[in-house]
Amino acid sequence: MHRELAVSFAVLVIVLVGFACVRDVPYAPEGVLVVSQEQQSSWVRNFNPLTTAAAARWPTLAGIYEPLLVFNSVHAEHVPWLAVSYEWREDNRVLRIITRDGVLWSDGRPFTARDVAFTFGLIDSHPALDRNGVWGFLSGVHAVDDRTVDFHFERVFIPGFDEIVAQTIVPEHIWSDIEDPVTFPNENPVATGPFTEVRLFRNQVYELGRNPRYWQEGLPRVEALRFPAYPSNDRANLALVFDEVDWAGNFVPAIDRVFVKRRPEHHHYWFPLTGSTIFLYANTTRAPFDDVRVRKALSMAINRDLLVEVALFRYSRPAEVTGLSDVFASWPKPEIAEEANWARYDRARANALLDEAGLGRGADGTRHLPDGTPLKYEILTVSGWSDWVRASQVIARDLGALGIDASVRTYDFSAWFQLVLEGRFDMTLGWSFEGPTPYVFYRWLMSATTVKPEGETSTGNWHRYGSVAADEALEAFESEADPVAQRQLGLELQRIFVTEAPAIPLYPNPSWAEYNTSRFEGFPSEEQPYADPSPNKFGRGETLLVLTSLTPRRRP
Amino acid sequence: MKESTGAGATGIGLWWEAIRRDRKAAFGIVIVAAFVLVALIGPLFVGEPDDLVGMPLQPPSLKHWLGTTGQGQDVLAQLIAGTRVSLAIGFGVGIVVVMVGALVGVTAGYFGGRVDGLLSLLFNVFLVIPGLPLAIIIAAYLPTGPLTLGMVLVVTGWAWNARVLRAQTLAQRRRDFVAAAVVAGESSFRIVTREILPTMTSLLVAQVIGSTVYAIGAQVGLEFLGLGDVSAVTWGTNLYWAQNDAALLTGAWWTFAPTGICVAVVGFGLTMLNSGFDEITNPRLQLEHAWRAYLLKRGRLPERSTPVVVDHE
Amino acid sequence: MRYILRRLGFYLLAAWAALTLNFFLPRLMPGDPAAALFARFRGRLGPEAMQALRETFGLTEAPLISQYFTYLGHVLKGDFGISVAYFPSPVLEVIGTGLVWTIFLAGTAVIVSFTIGTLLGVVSAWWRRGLIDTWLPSTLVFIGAFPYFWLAMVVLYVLGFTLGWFPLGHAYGDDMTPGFSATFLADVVRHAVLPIATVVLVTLGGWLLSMRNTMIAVLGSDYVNLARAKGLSPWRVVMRYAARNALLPSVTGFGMALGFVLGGSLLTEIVFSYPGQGYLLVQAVRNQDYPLMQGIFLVITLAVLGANLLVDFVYLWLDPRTRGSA
Amino acid sequence: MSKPVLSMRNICVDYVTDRGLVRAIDSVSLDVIEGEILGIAGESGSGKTTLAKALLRILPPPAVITGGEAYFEGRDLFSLSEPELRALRWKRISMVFQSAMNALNPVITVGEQIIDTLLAHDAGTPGAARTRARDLLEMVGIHGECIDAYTHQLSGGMRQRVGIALALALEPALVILDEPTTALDVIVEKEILEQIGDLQRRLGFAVLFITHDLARMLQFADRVAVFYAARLAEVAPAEELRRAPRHPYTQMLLSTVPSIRGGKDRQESIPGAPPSLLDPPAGCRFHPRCDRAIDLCRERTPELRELTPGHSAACHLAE
Repeated sequence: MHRELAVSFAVLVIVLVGFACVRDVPYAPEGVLVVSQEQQSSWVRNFNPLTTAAAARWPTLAGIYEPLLVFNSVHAEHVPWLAVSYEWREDNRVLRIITRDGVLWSDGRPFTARDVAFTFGLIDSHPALDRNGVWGFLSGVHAVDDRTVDFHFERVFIPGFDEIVAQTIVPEHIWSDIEDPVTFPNENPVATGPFTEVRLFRNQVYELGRNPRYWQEGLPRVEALRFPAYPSNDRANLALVFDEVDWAGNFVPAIDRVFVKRRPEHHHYWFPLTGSTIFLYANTTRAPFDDVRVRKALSMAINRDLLVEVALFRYSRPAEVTGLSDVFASWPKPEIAEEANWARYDRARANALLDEAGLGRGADGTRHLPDGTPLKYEILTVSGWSDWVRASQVIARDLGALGIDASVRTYDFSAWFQLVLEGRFDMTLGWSFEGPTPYVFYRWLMSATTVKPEGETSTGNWHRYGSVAADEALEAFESEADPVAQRQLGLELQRIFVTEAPAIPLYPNPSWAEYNTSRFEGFPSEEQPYADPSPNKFGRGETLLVLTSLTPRRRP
Repeated sequence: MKESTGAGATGIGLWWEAIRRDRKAAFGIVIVAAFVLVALIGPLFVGEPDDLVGMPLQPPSLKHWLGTTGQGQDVLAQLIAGTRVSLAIGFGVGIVVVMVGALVGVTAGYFGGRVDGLLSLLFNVFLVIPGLPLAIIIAAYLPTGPLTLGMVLVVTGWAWNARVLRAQTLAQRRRDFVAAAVVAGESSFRIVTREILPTMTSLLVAQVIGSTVYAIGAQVGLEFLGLGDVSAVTWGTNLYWAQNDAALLTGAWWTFAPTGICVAVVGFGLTMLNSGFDEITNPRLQLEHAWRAYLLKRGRLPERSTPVVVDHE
Repeated sequence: MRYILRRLGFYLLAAWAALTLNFFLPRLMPGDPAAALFARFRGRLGPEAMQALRETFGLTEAPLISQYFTYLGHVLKGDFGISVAYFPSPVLEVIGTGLVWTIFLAGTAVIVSFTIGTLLGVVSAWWRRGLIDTWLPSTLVFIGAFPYFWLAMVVLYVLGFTLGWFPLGHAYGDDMTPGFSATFLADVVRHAVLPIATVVLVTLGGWLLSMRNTMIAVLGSDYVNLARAKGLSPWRVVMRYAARNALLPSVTGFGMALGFVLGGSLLTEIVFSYPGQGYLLVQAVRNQDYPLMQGIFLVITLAVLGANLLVDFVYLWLDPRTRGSA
Repeated sequence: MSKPVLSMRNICVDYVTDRGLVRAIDSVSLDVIEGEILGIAGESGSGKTTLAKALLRILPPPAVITGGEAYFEGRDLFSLSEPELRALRWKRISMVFQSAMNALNPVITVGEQIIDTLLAHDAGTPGAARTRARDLLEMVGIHGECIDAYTHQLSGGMRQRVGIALALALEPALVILDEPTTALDVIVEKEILEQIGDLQRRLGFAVLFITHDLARMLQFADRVAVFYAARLAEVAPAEELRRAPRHPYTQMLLSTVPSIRGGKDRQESIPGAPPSLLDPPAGCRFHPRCDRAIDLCRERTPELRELTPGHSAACHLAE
């Protein structure tokens, strides 16, 4: 018995050691780019590029399918893609788009302007598919001929252009037969993008092979894309650190130590500040946040340098008082006097402003409203979003020093989002809205037309702030097609924002991008900033720029 | 296995006996007492656990003995504050679970017949439905918080106690003093509470201890999954945050190692207490101990065939 | 046969209880799961689209009882509804992606743990107060007191992350083609070693103790005495007489432990990003994907019930006394 | 004749408790003669079964043999090593346990249990062992088909017969019968005892027959030893014991037996209870229940004395 036991233990040990000694072969075959962008525990085969429900999978939006134009957020310009040119007609009430010639669907049928018209018709009849809300301002989309499509507007609405050209186009000859495009899983996509062949689909990994008929000669040079399923950020980061992933868009804490230091010659990251700006929203329908002095005081009380260090490992910088992130780096900035800059940390002035607003301190040092109600608030944030939670804690501490009793309250995402949509909060952290121009950004921050009463769901403007001045500028923007004039209006919007302080900008969100150059080269970097480096930037097709630029390294 | 020896009055006395005489039990009680002490007075000696005290993920230092979390909080303060909440939930749930189990089990065992059939079916069904997945979905529907968590743990944890207590009640029911009480016309309630339950005191205590181990473990598991109130400071949420803040990736072992070890040590202490008690109340084991000691004292190794020891006085 | 029929009846009843629980839980709980469900759509859907979706998810205004029967009917037909997070995939399809791996992981872990733990229990009881009996039970109880996922994290960190001996996740290498080739199977084993080892480590102590305790009782029984009196070799006495009988209570416990171990292996899967039900369930909870959540719960419950039935067959084979009862 | 197959000399067996040792067998000396049936009688708890199991050295903890020798075929059973014991057990000495229900393994067939035994002592091939097992079963009057039955499928009598078949499997020189018929009804009991008698005459083994039923014993045994509180009270040929018991305890015991002394002065039972072995009375252990006790009985322990050839008693008053 002794002996038998000893033998079985020995076998166990040998097996364990044996496994331990198996050397790992390179993670993926040559030319296969391993990407980690979406975090799932297992993949479900769904390549529907139109569905909004589950925030459609990245490659379906910019990889398998393609939009009309790609927006390059680093250069702040549109790049011709399925469309080659456009013009505004009939007093900016019609947008004419000329589509690219010689593009084939992956099944060999030619792509034409009729596919574009069909796609817009499809989302018209299925509102659930209208991800960008284009049918809020369109009245009709007609193909004039095989290369020309006209978009008729209900009213002049220049910013609508950005939404129209971002639409992914599906082939009419396939989708016209689909009974319910909302629930259609589209398991074998027919598309125009660089990667259209589902070479492999398993629950833990799937692969997209090259489109043999891709319209860009000789592209893509990447053989295939591989998507391993990683259930969490942590796991995805482990894979990244272990060279199992070539390209990722995750938050990695202490990245220099954790990632770069392991293999400095190949492990790189570039976090351009082109994400949306993160705000502290105070509900402006509730006292005392209806007072601009209070909002500015709150903002001045926040030590953004510390916040960025604690919450974001210094990956970002304190937000500018205009709230704009680096996407708008090329837009002119207004002159702002030092004392008008309420995004600067200045506790003394913040205290003075609150005193001025009539919020005196009680015996315990806590400030109160004129009617005696103490200023005691919860800052809402999403549980698990640790950067936000840390930021909220820094803010709560800073507000405490100001005499405001603020505490951090975390919610599940959907519970939090529900409260935010309905405006049922005092203070919350939140993102802002992005777009090629500041129009969308400012519209959702301060347009009176977007203000909904508390309790009613509102897509943006959760803090419910309406500025008459802003509405005028925004309206002018809607009918201004000239880029130079647009920039002037942008300046005007920035001035209004700085004066009225509708919300408190904290920091521009970095665009997360990590890449490993041991197997591929040609990633965008600070030295070669040809596009945003993040695989998360697919909403307006930007990842297509990267996918068509990468080149596999030959193994020595 | 757990036969209650001795009458009711000695139930608690037996525990004292176990702690005094059994090394395991003594070891267990020391551990448990230490943790209870920390839970009671520990928070007085550390700062507010939620406070931002420094940069995130700082390794242990003189200023922060166990370093800082990914949120820049003091790990030690969080560990101690977590001890209080986790132990409170653990013992609370342990007691309630046994109470529910006793209610169902004793009712089933005492009344027998159809009542027994129905109740037995109920707890057998609960025993066979996998607990953690059930706990997860119940917790998902309810607003997070300690009360929810406690409720979920009770719902998924009472059945085993009910089963054991039913068997025990059945055994007691057949004993003479119960029959005598029935004949004397005492009410069922009185018989159960005065005659039957007291004979099971030590078993009930053992069950509370066992259920507490279960409750602490399950609570930590659920909270780790983010099903607790993640803004509360408990052992489970500490681990949740450690995972959330990439403890593994950044090598910040200090954010998760101490909590895990505490969970294990407390569980171990409670289990030792129980198994020590088991040993001193199991007459067979007790005699075997004495037998071994006798042989060893005479320089004989215990052997399988009846040993022959001829004393030469 | 009567015995099996009785057990079968019990499992059907348990399955029905689980189904009913599954139906009423969301409807008894405070809050409106439908509201949470639509928060995911970020307020972008029109009222008609919402209504259409409501119907797709089976949220109608019909009386509860008729909803209940509709629900039972759907489940019997294998229709578990549509996943919210994986919209528009049916729940069953989503579950199907990982079920095999969960069963493989939990099943292997429980069998390995049971076998090793029981054997150690036998050894421990036979050499009472020997080296193994003195140290192993306490050590394993201590290890068993660690939370599954915690141990998994430590094991992953040390053996996977720091030493690089084992892969960091998944059920097999992403380059592998599933099939019955030796390399594939070896790869599966390589990936399963750590997750299984953690579950085994945590559960080993329980099996050891229960086997040890029954063994000690059985070793004092008359038939073991008789077996020794018969002059049988110790190995035969232990295995054929003592262990064979002491095994019976452990086997009964096996069925119940299955559900427990499955729970634990769900947690372990999450740490090892093993493509099973564990993370799927947690993700469903986080996404408030109620149809998926309920589907997973049901499937897991049915799997456990099925496994219990198998265990009953084994018991039938192990204990002849259950066979004869007419 | 009169060559002893087993010779016990001053055997002492103790149970270890936390309050010290409890003597369960106190200096017992007794011979079992080749081919005889020696009965051991006594109330339950008097140490009969302990003695039987001690001889085979299968008394479980906390028992310890604390003295004496047991010579069997020239060797002291108490100084044999484990392998020697294993080789001797069952091949030379076997035993029928009190309750076959508890003594037979419930999860393997009775046949396998017999075959096990045969093979453990290298008695041929499995096939041959199976045939032999069948024969053994048929020898004790059980249908050969029952070889594949499990214990729970047999009646009480049949189980006990299986136990006997098992005991005789290796044709031992000594068979210990530990109350083999306690749980059975009178008719079955009689049948089985007769059968054992037959077999014993045919095969010639010696029997150590343990029972608390003196009446049965007197019919069945050649000689009888009476146990009282861990000690021998009286040893005598069965006939002589019945006719002329010398120890007051034996006398009282006989008075409870209905068929022997007629109905009139028959007692239901002996007044009083046997002493606790934890704290036995000084002197003669029977004195608290003895109506003839004198001071000497309270002070000195009586030795077992041979009063007439082959008849010994441990009583100060016995002549």
